[in-house]
Amino acid sequence: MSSNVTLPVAEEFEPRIVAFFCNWCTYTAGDLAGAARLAYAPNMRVIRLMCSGRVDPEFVLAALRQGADGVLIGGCHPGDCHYREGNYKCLRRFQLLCKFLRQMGVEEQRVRLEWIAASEGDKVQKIANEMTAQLKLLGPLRLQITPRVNGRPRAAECPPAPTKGVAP
Amino acid sequence: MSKPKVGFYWCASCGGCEESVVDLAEAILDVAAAVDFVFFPVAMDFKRSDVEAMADGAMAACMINGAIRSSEQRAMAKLLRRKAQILIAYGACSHQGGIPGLANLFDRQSILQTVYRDTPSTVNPGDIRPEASTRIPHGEVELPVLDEQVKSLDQVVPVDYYIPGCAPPVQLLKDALAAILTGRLPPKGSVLAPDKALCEQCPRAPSKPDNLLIDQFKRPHLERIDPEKCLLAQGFLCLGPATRGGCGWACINANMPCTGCLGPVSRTRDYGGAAMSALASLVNSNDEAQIAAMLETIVDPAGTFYRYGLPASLLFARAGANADKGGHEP
Amino acid sequence: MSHPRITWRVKYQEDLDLAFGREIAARPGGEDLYRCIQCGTCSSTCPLSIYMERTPRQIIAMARAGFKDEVLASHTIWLCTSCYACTVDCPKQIKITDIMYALKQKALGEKVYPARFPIPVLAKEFFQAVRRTGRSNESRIVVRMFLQTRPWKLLGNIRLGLKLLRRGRLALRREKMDGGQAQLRMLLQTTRRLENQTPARSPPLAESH
Amino acid sequence: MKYLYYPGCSLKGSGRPYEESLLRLLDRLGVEVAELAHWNCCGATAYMSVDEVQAFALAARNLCLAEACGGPGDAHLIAPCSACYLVLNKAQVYIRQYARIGQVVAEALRAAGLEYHGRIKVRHPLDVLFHDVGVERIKKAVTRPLQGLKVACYYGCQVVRPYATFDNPYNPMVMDHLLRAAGAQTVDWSLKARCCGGTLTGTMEEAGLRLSYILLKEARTQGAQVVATACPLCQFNLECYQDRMQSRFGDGIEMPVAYFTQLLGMAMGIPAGKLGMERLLAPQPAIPIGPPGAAVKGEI
Amino acid sequence: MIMPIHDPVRIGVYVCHCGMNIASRVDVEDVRAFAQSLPGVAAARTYKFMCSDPGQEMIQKDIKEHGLNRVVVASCSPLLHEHTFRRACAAAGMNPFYLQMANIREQVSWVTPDRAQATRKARALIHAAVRRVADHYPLAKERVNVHPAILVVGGGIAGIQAALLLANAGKKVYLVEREPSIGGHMAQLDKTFPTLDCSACILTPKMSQIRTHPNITLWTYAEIEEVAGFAGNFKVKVRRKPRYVKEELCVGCSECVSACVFKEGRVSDEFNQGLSKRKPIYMPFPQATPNVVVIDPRSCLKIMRGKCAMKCVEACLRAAIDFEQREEHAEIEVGAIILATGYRTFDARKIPEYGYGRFPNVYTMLEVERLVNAAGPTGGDITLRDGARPQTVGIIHCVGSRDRRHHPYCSNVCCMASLKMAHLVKERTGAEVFNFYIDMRATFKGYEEFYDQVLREGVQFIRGRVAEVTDWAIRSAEKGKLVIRVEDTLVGVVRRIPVDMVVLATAMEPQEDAAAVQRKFNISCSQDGFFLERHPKLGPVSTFSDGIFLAGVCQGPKDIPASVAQAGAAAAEALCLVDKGFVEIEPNTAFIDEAACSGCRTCIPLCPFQAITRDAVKGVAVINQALCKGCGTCVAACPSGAAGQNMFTDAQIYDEIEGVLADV
Repeated sequence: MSSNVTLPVAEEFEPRIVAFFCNWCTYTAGDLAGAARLAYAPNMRVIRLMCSGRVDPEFVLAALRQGADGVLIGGCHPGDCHYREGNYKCLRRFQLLCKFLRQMGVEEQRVRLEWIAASEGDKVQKIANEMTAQLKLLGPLRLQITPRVNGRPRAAECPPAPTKGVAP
Repeated sequence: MSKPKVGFYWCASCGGCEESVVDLAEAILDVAAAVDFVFFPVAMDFKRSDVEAMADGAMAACMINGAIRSSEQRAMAKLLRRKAQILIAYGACSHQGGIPGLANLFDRQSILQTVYRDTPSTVNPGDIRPEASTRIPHGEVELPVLDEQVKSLDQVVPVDYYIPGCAPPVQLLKDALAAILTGRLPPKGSVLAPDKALCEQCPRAPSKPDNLLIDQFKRPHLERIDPEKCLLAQGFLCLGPATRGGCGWACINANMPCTGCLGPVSRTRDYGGAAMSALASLVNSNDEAQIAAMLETIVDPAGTFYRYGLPASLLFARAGANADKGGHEP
Repeated sequence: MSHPRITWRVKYQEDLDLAFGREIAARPGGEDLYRCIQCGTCSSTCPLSIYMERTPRQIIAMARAGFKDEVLASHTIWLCTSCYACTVDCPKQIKITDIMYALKQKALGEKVYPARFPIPVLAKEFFQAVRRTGRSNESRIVVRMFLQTRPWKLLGNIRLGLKLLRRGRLALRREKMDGGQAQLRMLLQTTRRLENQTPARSPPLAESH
Repeated sequence: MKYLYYPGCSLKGSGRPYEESLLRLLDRLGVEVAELAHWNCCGATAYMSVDEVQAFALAARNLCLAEACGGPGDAHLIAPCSACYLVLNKAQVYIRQYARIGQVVAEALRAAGLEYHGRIKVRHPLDVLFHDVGVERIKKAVTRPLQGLKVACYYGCQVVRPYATFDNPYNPMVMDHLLRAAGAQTVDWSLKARCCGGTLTGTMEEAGLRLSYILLKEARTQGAQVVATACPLCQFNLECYQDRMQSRFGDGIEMPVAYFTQLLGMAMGIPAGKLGMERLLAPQPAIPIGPPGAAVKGEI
Repeated sequence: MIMPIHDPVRIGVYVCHCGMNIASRVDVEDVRAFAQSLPGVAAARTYKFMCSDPGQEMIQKDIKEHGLNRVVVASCSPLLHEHTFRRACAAAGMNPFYLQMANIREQVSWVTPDRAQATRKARALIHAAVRRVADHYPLAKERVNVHPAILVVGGGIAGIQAALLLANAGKKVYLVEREPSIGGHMAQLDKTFPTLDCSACILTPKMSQIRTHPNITLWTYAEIEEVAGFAGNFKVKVRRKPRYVKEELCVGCSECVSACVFKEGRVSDEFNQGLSKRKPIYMPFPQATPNVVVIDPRSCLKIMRGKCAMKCVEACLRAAIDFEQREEHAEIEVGAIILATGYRTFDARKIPEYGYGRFPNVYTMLEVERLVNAAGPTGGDITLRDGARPQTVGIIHCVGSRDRRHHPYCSNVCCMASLKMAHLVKERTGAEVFNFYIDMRATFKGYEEFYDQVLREGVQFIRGRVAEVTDWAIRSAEKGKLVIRVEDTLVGVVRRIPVDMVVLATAMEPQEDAAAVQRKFNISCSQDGFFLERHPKLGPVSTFSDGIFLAGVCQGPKDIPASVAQAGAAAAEALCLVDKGFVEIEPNTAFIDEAACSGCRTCIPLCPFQAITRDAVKGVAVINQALCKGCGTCVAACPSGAAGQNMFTDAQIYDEIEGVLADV
């Protein structure tokens, strides 16, 4: 590499946030934020699940691996879960996952669990903005690169076969 | 017809994998009769130059145990990959990074600092560190360079099969050898072990209640362990539900919980993530503070859930300023 | 009898300064300015509104409509004694006392308060005294204020001053800190420097409900 | 518990009797206090009108100093002047709530070699006496009860709102309870927390004096024999301008105005001289003092 | 279950402009071109209104002509139009579960002001949907029969109206009310605005219809204990509190009340807002339905101390009094539930400036309603506590409403209620009446006309929120009066107005136990604590729990006409569900891949619906599809990837993660 390459002017770092929202409370709150035209940072991308209890820590890790700088999990307030206790199961896993993430040098602001009721459109706005601002301060998540060799990926890295309809 | 040529090499490992070959006992004679060892540094006096002299693909199969952490190991892995038709990652370190992989919680700098300066037993007044090359009166000598991180074999070269375990159970080795010799191998990329979790057929399975929730996590060295009852039901962190079976319940039979050396089943993306999800879900409380208090007793999640596979996990290593580059996987 | 003098009164939009309201709203405590529903609670709870030519409610309406000159020249903002009654009673939780502070600062900054008007002078004297010595010295500040605004009033206060002096409640010597002046100077200088760089006029991080 | 004491500028000047009586009172009750060394002006009201961030920086320095001598846990800082009490509390809230103020103040503190961790609890003497010392202990310490002296407890504004949480901002009662424990009778009146006019008494007499006048007049209407205050500025306004009110409003208000600490001290038999009673300008309250050793009777 | 598809994936992507809702912020043409470039996409189009008939026809045409086997619609929230597009796909012969929506309106155009950023985010969401839809597989909805009975909770005007409509339609209705009588707040009112009809006159006939209707089972003094099941098949446990009077025997003669050992009332009368006293045995109010007395266990000597002369038992000729009565539990099955649990009024003590509880002559509106009522404690005389007639009365609006310290919302009815009260007070007492308002809201039929009438009657209106009600008198005319201090904002001057009586128009607020009820019925609350409707415009009486509907103030402050209208709407919705006879269940259930399950049983205790059991023979977990509600908790917990969830498989979610993160 020659050393006199002109670098492009550094753009402001735009963090990428993957959000897992439960269908009944938080996703609805997101819709409400939209209906109320509450503008917020465009960095958060929402994946709808039926319940925060569906959030597998592997999803969070996969999102970070795939380039997310932050992950937000949104569920119903304690006691309000549409499925009675899914949000509590999520809370249990989240706490253990966080402990592990701290060991791995992932700052606590990057992975958050928030209870957002269907009526709290403003909370979606607030948290999206807040998290974006915090991640901008933190900068990109600097995960170490695992060089992927040309060969076949390990079985454990293959997309699980049985649920796949057809190879794209 | 000449016997198939076979190699066996070690990288960052403890030697346990070699022991597991010795554990074949008399069966090793059958192996010796069936194959021709052309490279086996722990047992036979072949040199690297002998391998370099071989034609590419000259070996029918080569097994490598141990993780990859140094320039020499990387070079040998690449060399053996070229020479072998089938490259097998043998043992947990080669398969997933193994216990040496836990070094990925630290950076190289701090590891060297600890070893060459900070440990109480170190006497190193000149703060001398290993150098890649050193001038001595007789000329220049070279040492392998330590990589920034520990990697599994397949993070360095393409791997055809994996024999899991720390060390691999004898039966898996026997089955693998038989498969190689008969040519009845599964699709490439397979782990040569059953694809169901250890709980299946576990001798203690009948004692596991259907509605098990956990009130307290216990640590095996601090408590008496009931030798009959499901270990998880006793509150010990047994990773059997998340771990690939095939070990013959060696630890369980020794009254110790599974620590996960055979790694995940094929449907899991991140072994520790899956194990944490299952175990944390079973915490018998909905109160934030109480959950936290219970999880307090899991003092080292990384060491508990990624004991044998941090490099193969989705996060690979501790994030931070010493990343090779600021970016993400391409 | 002469006819009553009639004048016409109209405000043209171009004579208003809409940025003024936004600027006040951007100051700490001003964030809810535009939430005002003109209910008048502030005016009626204010013990001094009866002296104001414009009630606090009107000041808020005028500030956000851009009546900058009228608002800054108004006595209202200087009559506020910071008793916080309006802030506590406002149904929209507008921090009216803080808005009054912001308007006072703005008026001082733009020097638009009436000449010889004692209240802003007192504020400034107080500010100067603390900058110099780290503490306020009541008697000196008051004397300086009267000298600048209404020197004749000073005479009337001499009797009170003497009474207090006799009872040991008037310190003639300059009240000083018992050490730490250099540190304080450093603190205030740095604050001023930082403020000049980027004014600390950002909305609050999180609102507590 | 040990407390730090932040006098503020007034208690060293016109508010001297407040300081004298407060310290004697706390001493009598066995409450240990130590004056904060090297303190500076709190940054109160007038300062806020010029530059509020500097005001917060001033307040923050005092908090830092207090934290530094308070040891590792939370420390309690007693601020008897209402303005100091408010500003020290407000600074804590604003530094936390407004990111930019917090940053500027933190950086300026760093430049001055200071750091604030938020471990200071700013307390008013009313709060400490009522919630920490307690009415029972005060009752026990009373040796010469005030024998039904009719007191109008005047709290003023900044000690009850908006940052105080120790009493009801609309109808505060803490001082009433304390003085009743000393045997006084307190009058129920609506202007307890109404503004005294603040510095307007000196700058805009018509408005400022009238506010003070209204208070005294209503206190008298309700039958009070003395007005008790908890703030040096309130006390000054209500006491020192009585002759001027007379000439302006043509209605003589002669009303003793004492610090509540002075009244409590009297009830505990502390000599008037030690409580700064002779420093008052207005007529001395004619306090019907009970015989030495009498206890307070009845419920408060 | 999973059925691999071997046809090559052919995806159609449809980007909606939504008029200007999306197109004004998202460069739809750019997004379309981007979608077209993605692997597997066979067609990509934009249209002004994709949900319109021509929009749907466009999709259907493409399915047929281009052989599409997957459809991505990028438009509004799936919660709004997923059904529409599924139906469209199904009509064209495609399995409707081959559809995926990308929410580029609520999640993008409505919340992202910057066009470039919005376009970028829309691309990412569409990319994720395209990646994901390739993993979809065909599914079918299951049908479950619906139980024909309906439960109405709450016997105020809304509950009464809904119950009567449904019963008249021939449905079996259970009406459960927790007070001893139905009637709710409306029974406490004297007149109703703007027509001034007598509240009791219009309500009582409806109450007696409830009592006599053959299709209605009325349980008063009863509460819902537990709700299980789902739309069409709810199982509800009801607890009936003992009233110590046999309902079927009592005829409401009240001889027992006269006979009670207490000669005078001793207990504050709830119905009269505490303005009068009642006895431990009492008739809640003259028109109470059922017309049955009740014994209050907290004041009855027999129940409290076990000792009493029991004159009531002697007096009852029908032997209806039964001190042995115990709590009863009933379990019912219903297909639909209507919640009409009403409201309570704001506690005016929380605004101490107004002196409620401190000054005796400060009243709440509901108290004065009882004073005005001929059946009330004063027989209809509006008097002060000392019995005198007020000469001046101040009515303060917005007490606890429009106040961020208490309730930020407008309570909707207080302006009109205050106007009505002003009229009644003026009419009955001739007093000077002042109304203190912030904004006058008289917006429905006949309301402005009523305002006009009250203005003409000479009621004084002062625009300004009262800061304080005080007894501090400055002028002699203020002595002994309550002085209202307010800025007359139209004049810009602070005024002090002495009055004899202050009436506080207190806010409507959610019932104290609204949050508990919300949890019991598994619905949501809005930020103000009232129950949340499914959609503010298009689903105003539905909730996010299918089969549960809302009527009346439990959903938000409203007046009687609006409550009655909403009750009608809720009844119609319930009727639609029950009459249809079946419900379709989303096929998002979880399943176990037996070949992968190790039988570790991690999933079993996690299921909130006990849908998972262990097959002891095979040694694997089994999920009962009828019980599974599709939360996916077991799937997330399964440590060996053996559990899966239809519509939300791991593969689909991973593809979505990769999709939203791919730099596009």
